Amino acid sequence: MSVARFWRKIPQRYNLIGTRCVACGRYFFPPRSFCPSCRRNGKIIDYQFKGEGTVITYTVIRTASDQFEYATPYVLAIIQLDEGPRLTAQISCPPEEAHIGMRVKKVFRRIGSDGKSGVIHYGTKFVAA
Amino acid sequence: MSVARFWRKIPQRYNLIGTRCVACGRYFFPPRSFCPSCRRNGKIIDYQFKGEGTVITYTVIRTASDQFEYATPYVLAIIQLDEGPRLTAQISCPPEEAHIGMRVKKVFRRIGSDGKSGVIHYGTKFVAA
Amino acid sequence: MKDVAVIGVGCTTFGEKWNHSFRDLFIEAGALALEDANLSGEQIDALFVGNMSAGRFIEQEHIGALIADYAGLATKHIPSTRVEAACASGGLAFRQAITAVASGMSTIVVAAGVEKMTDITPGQTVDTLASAADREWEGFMGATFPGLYAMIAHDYMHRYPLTREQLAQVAVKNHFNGARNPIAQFQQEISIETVLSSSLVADPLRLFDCSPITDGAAAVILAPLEIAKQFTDTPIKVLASAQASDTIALHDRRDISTLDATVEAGKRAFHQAGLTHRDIDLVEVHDCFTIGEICAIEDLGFCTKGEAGQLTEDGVTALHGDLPVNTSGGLKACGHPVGATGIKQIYEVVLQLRGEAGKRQIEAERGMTHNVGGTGATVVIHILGAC
Amino acid sequence: MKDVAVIGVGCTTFGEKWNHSFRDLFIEAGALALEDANLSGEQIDALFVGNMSAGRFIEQEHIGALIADYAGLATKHIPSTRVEAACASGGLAFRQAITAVASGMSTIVVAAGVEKMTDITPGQTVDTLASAADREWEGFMGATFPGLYAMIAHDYMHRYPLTREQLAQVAVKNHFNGARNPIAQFQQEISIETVLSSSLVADPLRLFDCSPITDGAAAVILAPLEIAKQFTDTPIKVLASAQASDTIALHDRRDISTLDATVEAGKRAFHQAGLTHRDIDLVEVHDCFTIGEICAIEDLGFCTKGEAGQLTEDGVTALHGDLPVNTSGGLKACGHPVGATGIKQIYEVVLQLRGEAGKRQIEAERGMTHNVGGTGATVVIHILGAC
Ligand SMILES: [Zn+2]
Ligand SMILES: [Zn+2]
Repeated sequence: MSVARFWRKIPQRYNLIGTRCVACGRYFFPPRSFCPSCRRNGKIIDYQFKGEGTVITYTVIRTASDQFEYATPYVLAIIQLDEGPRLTAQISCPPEEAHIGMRVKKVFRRIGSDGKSGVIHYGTKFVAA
Repeated sequence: MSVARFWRKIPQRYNLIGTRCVACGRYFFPPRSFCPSCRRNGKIIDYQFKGEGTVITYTVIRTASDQFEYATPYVLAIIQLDEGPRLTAQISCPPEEAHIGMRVKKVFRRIGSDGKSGVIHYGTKFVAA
Repeated sequence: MKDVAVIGVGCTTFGEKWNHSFRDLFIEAGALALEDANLSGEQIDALFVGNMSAGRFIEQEHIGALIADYAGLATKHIPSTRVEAACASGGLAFRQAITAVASGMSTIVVAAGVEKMTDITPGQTVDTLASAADREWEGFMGATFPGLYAMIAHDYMHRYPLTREQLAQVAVKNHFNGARNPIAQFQQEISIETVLSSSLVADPLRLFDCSPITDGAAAVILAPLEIAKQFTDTPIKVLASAQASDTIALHDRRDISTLDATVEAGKRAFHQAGLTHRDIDLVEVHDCFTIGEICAIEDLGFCTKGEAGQLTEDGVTALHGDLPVNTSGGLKACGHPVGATGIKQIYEVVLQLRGEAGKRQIEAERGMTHNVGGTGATVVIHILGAC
Repeated sequence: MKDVAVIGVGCTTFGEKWNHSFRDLFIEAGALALEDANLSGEQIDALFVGNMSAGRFIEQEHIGALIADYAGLATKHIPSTRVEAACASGGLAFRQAITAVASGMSTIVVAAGVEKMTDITPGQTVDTLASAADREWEGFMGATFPGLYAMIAHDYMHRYPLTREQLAQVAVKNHFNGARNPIAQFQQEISIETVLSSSLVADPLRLFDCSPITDGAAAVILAPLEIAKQFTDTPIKVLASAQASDTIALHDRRDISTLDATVEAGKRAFHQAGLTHRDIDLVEVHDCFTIGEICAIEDLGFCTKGEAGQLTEDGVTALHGDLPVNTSGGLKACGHPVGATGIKQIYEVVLQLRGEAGKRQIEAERGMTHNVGGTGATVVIHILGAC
């Protein structure tokens, strides 16, 4: 995975910064610059998520692409942030402890690495809250 | 450039082996398994080209992709083999000696290399005949 | 719009075809389809090609033109267009071909699908397949394609009655069918134990819950229904073509376990054809993973949410059940060369409707195909009927 | 078939847009087009996206669905289809959109083109662009994309009267036009000396003979002509849409210096529209390299083979000449985000026919676009007219 295009969203990835439409109150993560409900009448501002949420569903990845192979097995989940939006993230916990409904909070961690360039990617993971 | 799919045509690349439709007499290089003139009535057999031909047009490549950068500047040409078909190949000669109408013959040479894997590709180049 | 018919079909065998290049594959499928329709290439007006990722699998883009050229059609200068929607690329190529014929813009049109997946390493393949989902906000976080479907499975099993054995039965059934299909990648029947003892890929999905890595190509030929009988005694009529989209990322869906794009496209297809579920005699659904087939049966409306596991256990979806699903063996056993799958589904339904499906022949007058891109961001559905 | 009109257009500025992602680009272009057509997104029926190689440029496939999603259309589940034919991807997306509207399958359709090229290294970009030509039998031998066009130029200059200065004049003219186009990547006029003193890329082509690496997106909205006036006072009618293919490899062509696909598609387009060359007031041609514009003018039949150099020197193709070519600045000066280029050509012709082209406005009632994939393996031509 080439790195170039990922630095653009580093603040968002590192700090869980998304957006919010002040017209309708919806929260977006990953950040969106366009509110599908309000369209041209929407008004989008940045929003720092509190970083707590609940596991909607999860899996334990045992076969990964080259750049994540070093981390297997790892827990991957869809998490609903308390503000509403959902995202996909890893949970730092033993596979057997992961469960649907688990309360989690964000932490800053290494996400993966580019095998070819050796560059390490950082971002938000979650741990039990 | 990954290597996997290139070994399949190694005999063709190394030895200028193409095909010929015995129904209509047309020669093909790169090899084709299907004669567009005769279609289902065509009959395709392998054919080893004699390896001599004439330069139809050429250029001198001065900016190349990563795997050919080591070789710049190099002469690239479209060559018409004496049997009829045309192909794209490098000519091993000083850039100023290349010209349209130049008579050339095949030689076996290093073509390029895969920077990531370090694997070297061989194939047919041409020299002045 | 004109009525459209399929007048010829062709398909390579599916599998890890080390000795066949991308070019070999589509030439073989195309030649078979032409022969089936009793056509020379001369009459072809236009070509649509479904392919997911030749750019990454074989480092070649522009394969519409490449295919027209190697099929010997370069001197005719016919329009040739590649369409892509990940694993739904084949179904979309078929849909574009229908539109071209229905509009009167073209007359004899080929829709083909092709994927050559075994020229890169397994790790690179995992990576390339993940590009069907949201690369920046799923793949970047470590999501693999099986991992995303595994999260659907977990959500589903948490909310609905589906046993691990019922899920395995989907694979067992599809291998049973594949064992009766000469083009299938896997020709052997398996047991529930085979599935349950295979290695975990992404919990709860095991290796035998997943479709394999496959090379293959398929091609079908379309013409206006009014002239179809000139080419074949058994034209198959296109009764509906419907396509729908959804969010690229699974986490943004309204409901993790419901593919809304399937629900929408399904409704549109039934509406277009003026048919109900009872009128459909077989369905080829997109079982890239066993859970995919469970969701598809429900989201298409053949039963209510949560019932498909029991239906499968009861044999309703088996080869000679009330609603045969994936008589070809599906993606699971027949194989899944991503861009070719949507066309292979059409191929299977056409064979069944013509009565040419050999050992897996069922009685059928109307069949449906369901082709999914990514985790459901694109769905394309077709209904075909015997004339 | 229904008559089809363009009711709205939008385009980002073109350039090296480091701060804009792929997603940012198409959202901006789409929003501009919707605003131009006075539409909310609600009315959109279908989306066609032209893109060459997001799989390699940003490691993301399935961008039809991605775009529908990020444009806020996921809950409407509209069909969204990516089409690809290398540098002709945009033109093909426009053509699929026309077919969808003309057939009656859809009503309000968006055709968009987008490419984000600056997220990978220049060496990787050279490599990716070479995938538009024959990877196995051109790229493998060391052929770059400029190198292939350079071989066309050498062949041409060997057989026809074209001076190095006339070739340079193509770039000079297009930069003159680009300097009058607020979206152009290059906004400065250049001289023949600028071109002739720039570094050699592939003899005889120099840096200023080549179009640049560009990020950008463009979108246009189509509707049946019969309802177009509901959305705009200045609908622009589609008078012809023609597409042709040729061999993927340059060496296999009948004639190295003639793009037969241009010749064929051009004939078909004039025939469809019932027009002759005199009826065309401006042409946007595919000048990925200066020699490309020379060949295009001739292969489209605006003059006989060998005359385009003199025509260019004489100013016939200049902004206020008898046949203005590339008033936008062309790919050369306006920039060439490969998948977006075909849609940007439509954008330019629409602005000109509406009288909204600002400092580069000419008098025009009918315009043509000419979009080429690879070295001519795909060509798609459109003719548009004011109503
Ligand atoms: Zn809002
Ligand atoms: Zn022959």
